[in-house]
Amino acid sequence: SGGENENGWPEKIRYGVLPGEEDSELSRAHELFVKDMSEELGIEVELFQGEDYNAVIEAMRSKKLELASFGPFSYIIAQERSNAVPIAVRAISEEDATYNSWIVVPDESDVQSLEELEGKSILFADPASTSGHLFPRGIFIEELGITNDEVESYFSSVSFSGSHDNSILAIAAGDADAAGVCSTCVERAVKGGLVSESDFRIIAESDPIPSSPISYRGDLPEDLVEAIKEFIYNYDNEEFFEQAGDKDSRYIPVDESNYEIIRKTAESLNMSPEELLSQ
Amino acid sequence: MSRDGNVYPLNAQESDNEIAIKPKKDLFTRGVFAFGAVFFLFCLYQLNIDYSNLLAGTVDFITMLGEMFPPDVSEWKYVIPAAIESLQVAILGTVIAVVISLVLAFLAAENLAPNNLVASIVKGFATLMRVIPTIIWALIFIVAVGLGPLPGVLAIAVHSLGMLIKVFAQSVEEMDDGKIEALRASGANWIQIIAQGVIPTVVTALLSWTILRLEIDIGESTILGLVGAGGIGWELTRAMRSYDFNAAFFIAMVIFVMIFSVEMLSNRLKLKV
Amino acid sequence: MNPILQVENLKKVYSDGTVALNNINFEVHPGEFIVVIGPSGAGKSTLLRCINRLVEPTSGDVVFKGKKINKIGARQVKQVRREIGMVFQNFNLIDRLSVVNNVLHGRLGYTGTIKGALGLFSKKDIAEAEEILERVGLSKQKYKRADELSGGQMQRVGISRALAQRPRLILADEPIASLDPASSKIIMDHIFTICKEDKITAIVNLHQVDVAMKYATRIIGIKSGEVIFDGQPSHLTKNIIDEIYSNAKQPLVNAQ
Amino acid sequence: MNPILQVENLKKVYSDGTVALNNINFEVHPGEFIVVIGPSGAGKSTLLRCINRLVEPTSGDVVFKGKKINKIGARQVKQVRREIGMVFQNFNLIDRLSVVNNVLHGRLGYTGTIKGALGLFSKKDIAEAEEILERVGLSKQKYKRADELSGGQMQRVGISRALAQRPRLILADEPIASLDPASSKIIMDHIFTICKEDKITAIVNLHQVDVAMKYATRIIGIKSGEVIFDGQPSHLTKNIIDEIYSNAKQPLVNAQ
Amino acid sequence: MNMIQELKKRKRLQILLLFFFVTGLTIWSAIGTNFSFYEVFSGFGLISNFVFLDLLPPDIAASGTLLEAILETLYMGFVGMVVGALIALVLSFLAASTTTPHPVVQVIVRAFTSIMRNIPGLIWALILVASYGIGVTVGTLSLILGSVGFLTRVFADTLEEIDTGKIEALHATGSSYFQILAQGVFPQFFPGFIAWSLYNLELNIRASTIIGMVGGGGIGFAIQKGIKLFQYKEVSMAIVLVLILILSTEFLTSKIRERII
Ligand SMILES: Nc1ncnc2c1ncn2[C@@H]1O[C@H](COP(=O)(O)OP(=O)(O)OP(=O)(O)O)[C@@H](O)[C@H]1O
Ligand SMILES: Nc1ncnc2c1ncn2[C@@H]1O[C@H](COP(=O)(O)OP(=O)(O)OP(=O)(O)O)[C@@H](O)[C@H]1O
Ligand SMILES: [Mg+2]
Ligand SMILES: [Mg+2]
Repeated sequence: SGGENENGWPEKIRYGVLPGEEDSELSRAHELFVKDMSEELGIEVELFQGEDYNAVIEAMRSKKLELASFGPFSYIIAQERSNAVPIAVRAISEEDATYNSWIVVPDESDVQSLEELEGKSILFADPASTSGHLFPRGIFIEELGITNDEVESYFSSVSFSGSHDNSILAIAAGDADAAGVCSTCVERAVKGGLVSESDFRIIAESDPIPSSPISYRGDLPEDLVEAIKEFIYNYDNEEFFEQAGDKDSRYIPVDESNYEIIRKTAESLNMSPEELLSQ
Repeated sequence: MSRDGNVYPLNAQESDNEIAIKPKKDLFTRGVFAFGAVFFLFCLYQLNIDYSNLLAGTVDFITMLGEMFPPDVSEWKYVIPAAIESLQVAILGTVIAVVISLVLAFLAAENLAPNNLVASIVKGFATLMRVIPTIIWALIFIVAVGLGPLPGVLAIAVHSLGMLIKVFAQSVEEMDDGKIEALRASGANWIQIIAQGVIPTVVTALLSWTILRLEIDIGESTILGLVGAGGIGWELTRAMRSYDFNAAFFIAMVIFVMIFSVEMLSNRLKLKV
Repeated sequence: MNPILQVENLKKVYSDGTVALNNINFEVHPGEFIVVIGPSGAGKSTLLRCINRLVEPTSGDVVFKGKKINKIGARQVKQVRREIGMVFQNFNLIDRLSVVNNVLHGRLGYTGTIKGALGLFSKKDIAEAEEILERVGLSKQKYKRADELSGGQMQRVGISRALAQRPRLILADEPIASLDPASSKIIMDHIFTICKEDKITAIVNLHQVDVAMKYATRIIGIKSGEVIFDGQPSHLTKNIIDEIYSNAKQPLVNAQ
Repeated sequence: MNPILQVENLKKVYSDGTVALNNINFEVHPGEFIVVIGPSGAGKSTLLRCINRLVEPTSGDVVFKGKKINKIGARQVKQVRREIGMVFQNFNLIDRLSVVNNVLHGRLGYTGTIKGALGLFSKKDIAEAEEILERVGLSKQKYKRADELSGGQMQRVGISRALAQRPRLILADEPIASLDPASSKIIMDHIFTICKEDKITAIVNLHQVDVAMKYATRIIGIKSGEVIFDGQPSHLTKNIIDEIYSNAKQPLVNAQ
Repeated sequence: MNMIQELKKRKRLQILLLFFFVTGLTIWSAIGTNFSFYEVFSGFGLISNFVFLDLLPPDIAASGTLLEAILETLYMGFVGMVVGALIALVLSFLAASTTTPHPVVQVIVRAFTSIMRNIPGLIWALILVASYGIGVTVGTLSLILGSVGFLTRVFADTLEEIDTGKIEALHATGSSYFQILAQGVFPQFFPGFIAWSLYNLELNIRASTIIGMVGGGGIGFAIQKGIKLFQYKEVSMAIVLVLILILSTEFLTSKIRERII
C-alpha cells in the first residue's frame, strides 16, 4: 500500500476526516469530495471518517495517511508529531473562517461577570478541546489575571463533561455554575432542540478561533501537493458545499501562521505540542 | 462375610455414641456477605450520587426513549452496508481469536499444560490482552496498518483472545481428568489427547463461548467506528450529533437485531449439539 | 517362564506426604489373573498407576518384560503404555464420540500424531475394533454415541478400548464398582474370558472379596500400602480377610 | 380393613403417544410391602408418579384413603402428597444443605409458606428429624452437607426425608439401583424394618428379582404397561419371571 | 442398522455444511475488511516503535493521581455489580423456563434484558447523560444496565440447568411454589449466583475503562484524557493499575468462590 507510481506519487491518497467542533454535523458530503478529487488528480483517493483524532494523527505519523482534516488544536499537535501542513479551511469568507468560545451560565444564575464565578463550579468539554477547554481557560487567565495553575483553586471545582453537548445540557439543567463551550456547537444544539436559548446566558466570548484545516503530510512530493492545492482551491461543486453546511462556502487557503494564536494559547496553558509530546 | 439372609441390624454401623459436632455457622460466607454489604454502603458514600436527580432523570430517560419513537429508516441505504461492515469486522476478529486461543488455551489449562509455569504465563498474557481497552488496541493497530476496518479486526481479535483463552482453559480444566488419563494410559500423545479426547468433550462449551464472544464483538465493532474503522458506530454518532434521535433509534435497533439473531442462532445450535 | 512384570521395593510418597505404597514386591507371570483387594485408601489405585507410570514411583523398580520402566524417557513410556491396557471405574469414555471411535482410541499409541488427531484410523484398525465390539456383544451399538449407553455397556466399551491396544497386560481399577450386580457379572465374565482366551495377563482391583474369590488365580491383599497377603484364593481365610479389612468398613456382600 | 390405595383402570399416555400404563387395577391394604418388578420401560416409574400425581393420569382413578385424588385441585394435591413419602433412585437431596435440613424438607408440606421458605422449622420438627436420623444411623452426619455423604448414606437421608412427612404410604422408585451391594442391603433393610415398625405401607420398584423375593409381602409384575403378575412372592415362578423379562435382557443375579 | 448409518451420514453432512458456512463467512468478512497478512506482518516494526517508545515505560509518577480514579472505578463497578445482581436475581427467576410463573412472562423478560445487554454500553451512556446529566450517576447506571442484562441471562441459564429431579422430590413432599424456590432451587443456584456475580465485577471494572469519558469519571476518564493529550505513558500506567485491580479481584474472587461453593 505504501508503494509509489512512476512520478513518485503514492499509489493512492488516503484522506482522514475528523469533524471539526465548529462543523455543523458529521456529513456524508466528503464522499463526493473524494470522488471529485480522484477524478481530477487521476489517482485513487480513499476516505476514512472517524471521531478520534489520535487515530488520525498516529496514522499520518506512520505514513498511513496523506491528507487529513484536523481540529485547530489537533492540527498544531499533528504539525509537531506527524509533520502536517495546512492547506485550506471551508468558509464563506475570510472573516467567516473562525468561530468563538463562550463562557455560559444557567439563565437563572445571578452571575453577570467572570469575576463573580470565583468559588463556583466550572465545566469544560474535554481536555483537548480547543473551544471547550483551551480558549475558555485562556479567557479566565487573561481576564481574571490569574495564572494557569491558579485556575483549579480559583473555582470550587473544575471538571470535564466529555463533550460540548454534555456541557450545555448540564448548564441548562443547572448542574454546573458555568461552562466553556464553542459558539457553533451551542447554536447547533439549540437548532437541534437539545436546549433552548432561554436556558443559558453568555457572559464572555473569546478571540476568534481559526477553523479546522485540511492538511497534508509534509513529505509528499511537491508536484502532488501543488495538484491537491489546485484542486481544493478551485473546488466548487455546490452539491458538496450544500451538504457540508453552506452552499456559498468554499475552501480558503490558510497556512501555519493562521494558527499562531492556538499555539500561543496552548503555550500559556502549558499544553504546547512540544510540552505534551516531550514526555 | 455374612452370606445369610438375616436382616442387617439397624443402628449398628457408624452410630457410635459420639455426638455430632454442630459446625459453627459458616463464618466465612457470613463474613464475606457482611463485608460486601459494608463495602457496598461505603462505595455508595464515596460515589456521592445525587438521588434527588434520579427520579427526574428516569422520567427524562423514558420521555427520551419515547421521543426516539418511531425509528427513522430513511437512511437505511447507508446504515445497512455500515452494519454489514461492522458484522464482518466482528466475525473475522472472532474467528482469528478462536483459532489462536484454541492453541493457547490448552497450554493455559492446568490439566494439559506441560507445566504450571507455562500455564501461568499464558494466563497472565491473556489477562493483559483483556485489560488493555479495545480502543488502545485499535490505536496500536492503526499505527501498523492505517485506518479502516482492518485495525478494528485486529483490535477485536486481540481483545477477544484474552477472554477466550481464559474461558476455554476453564472449560478444559473442568473436564473429568479421568478421560485424559484414559487416553494417556493407551499411549496417546499430547496432540492426540487434545484432538480425540479434550475437544470432543468440551466442544459444546467452546461453541457457546465463541458465540457469546461474537455477540460481544458485534457490540465492540460498533464502537470502533469512532476511531475511523468505519461501520455502524460512525452512523450512530452521526445521528446523535445531528440530534436525529429517530435515526439513532433505527441504528440502535439494527445493532440489536444483529446481536439478537446471533443469540437466537446460538440457542438453536445448543439444542442441536 | 519369565515374569512379565516385576515390582521391586516399590514406594510411593505423594507430595503431601501420604505414604501410599511402601516396599511392595511381587512378580507377575504371563497368564495370571491377579485380583488386588484391600480397604479404601490402601493404595490399590496407586499401585496400578505406578505400573503404567500414570503416577511416578518415589523409589523402587517396575520391570515390564525385563525392562525397567521407571527409568525411561517420555517417548518410551508411551510405547510401554500401549502394551498395557487399562480399565477404569468410571469408564472414562469420550461421551460425544461414537462407540467404535472410543475403541479406536486404543490404537492411538500405534497411529501417527496427525492421523490419530484427525481420527483417521486404518481400515485394519477399524475392522479389528468392530471385531472386538462383536466379541463383547456391542455390534449393534457401534455407531451410537458413548453417552447413550448404559453403565454396563460403557464398561464393555472401556474393555474394548483396552483390548484394541493388543495389550500384554490389562490393569483394571475397580471395573465394576459403579455397576449394578447384573452388569457386574457380565463385565467380570468378559474380562476373565477374554484374558484367558487371548492369554493376556490381568491385574484387577476389587472391593468385593466374593467376586475376587470367584475369578482370581491369585489374590494380593494390600493394607496401608503394604502387601499382607499374596496367594491362591483358597488360602485366603476368613481371618486374613478380617485382618485386611480390620479398622476399615468391611465390604458387605450383596443383599441375597 | 379398607384398602389404603385403589388403582382403577389407570391409563397413562404421554404427550408423544407412548402408552406407559394401560388398564392397571389393584388395591393396596395397610401394612403391605409391595414390590413392583418389570423390565426397563415397563411403566414402573410412571405408576408410582401417577399415585402421587407427579404425573397426571390420562384416565382411570387413583383412590387414596377413600378419596379420588385424580380429580382434586392443586391445593389438595399438596395435602395428599405430604401423606405419601417418596424415595428416589438418585436420592434427589439438595447438595449444599445440611443433612438435617434435607430431612426437614419432609415437613415443608406442614409448614407455613414463609417459614418453610426461610427454613424456620419448629423445635418439634427438628427434634423429630434428628430422631429419624438416629434411627437410620446418621446422627453423626446430621450437620454435614448432603454432598459430603456416600451414596448409601445419601439414600438413608432420602428415606429420612420421606419419614419426616409421617407418611401413610411410601413410594420408592428403584431406591438401590445406584448403590453398591453392601449399601443396597442396608437401604432395603431400613425401608423394610421401618415400614414394618411404623406400620407404613410401601410400594417399591425394583430391578432385582432376588431382592424383591426377599422383602416383598406381595409382588406386582408389570410388562409393557400392564400388570401380568400380582401375588405372593412364593407364587412367582421361574416361568412367570421369564415371561415378565422376555424380550428384555434378563437381570442377572449377582456374581456369587 | 442402515438407518443409523444414514443418520450418521446426515449428521456428518450437517457438520460439513456448517464448516463451509463458517469458512465462507470468514472469507466474506476478510474480503469486506481488506484483510491482508502482508500488511499485518509488515506493521510489526511500527507497532513495536509505538509500544516501546510511546507507551512504555509506564509513568510511575502519575500513579498518585490515578489512584483516586481507580478507586472510583472500583466503587462504580462494585455498586453496579451489587445492584445489578439483585435486580437480575428477581428477573432471572422470571426468565428461566424452570421457574417462570408463565411462559409469556419469560419471553418478555428475556427480550427486555436482551435489549439491555445487546445495546453497547457506550450508547447507553450517551442516552443516560442526556437524561441524568453528567457525573458518576451515569457511569454507575450504565454499569447497572449492562450487569442486569448480562447477569439475568447467565442466572437464567444456571436456573435452567438445575437438576429437576431434586425439585420433583420437594414437590413430592407437598411443598408450595415459594418453598420449593427457596429450599430447593436457591441452594442449587447459589454457587452460580456467587460465581457469576463476582465475574461481573471484573467485567464492570473493565467496562468502566470505556465509559469514563461520558461523564462517568473513574479511570476511564483518566485513560481517555491521557490519550487525547498524548500522555501515553500515563495511559499505560493507568492500564497497569487496572491490571493490578483486576488481578487482585480475580485472586480474591477465586478464593471466595473456592470457599463458598
Ligand atoms: N494425588 C494424590 N495426592 C495425595 N494423596 C493421594 C493422591 N492420590 C491418592 N492419595 C492417597 O494415597 C492413599 C492411597 O490411595 P489409593 O487411591 O491408591 O487407594 P485405593 O486403595 O485405590 O482406595 P479406593 O479403594 O478408595 O480407591 C490414600 O491415603 C489417598 O488419600
Ligand atoms: N415424560 C415422558 N414422555 C414420554 N414418554 C415417557 C416419559 N416418561 C416415560 N416415558 C415412556 O413411558 C414408558 C414407561 O416409562 P417408565 O419410566 O415408567 O418405565 P420404568 O419401568 O420405570 O423403566 P426403568 O426401569 O427404565 O426406570 C417408557 O416407554 C418411557 O420411554
Ligand atoms: Mg482406588
Ligand atoms: Mg423407572
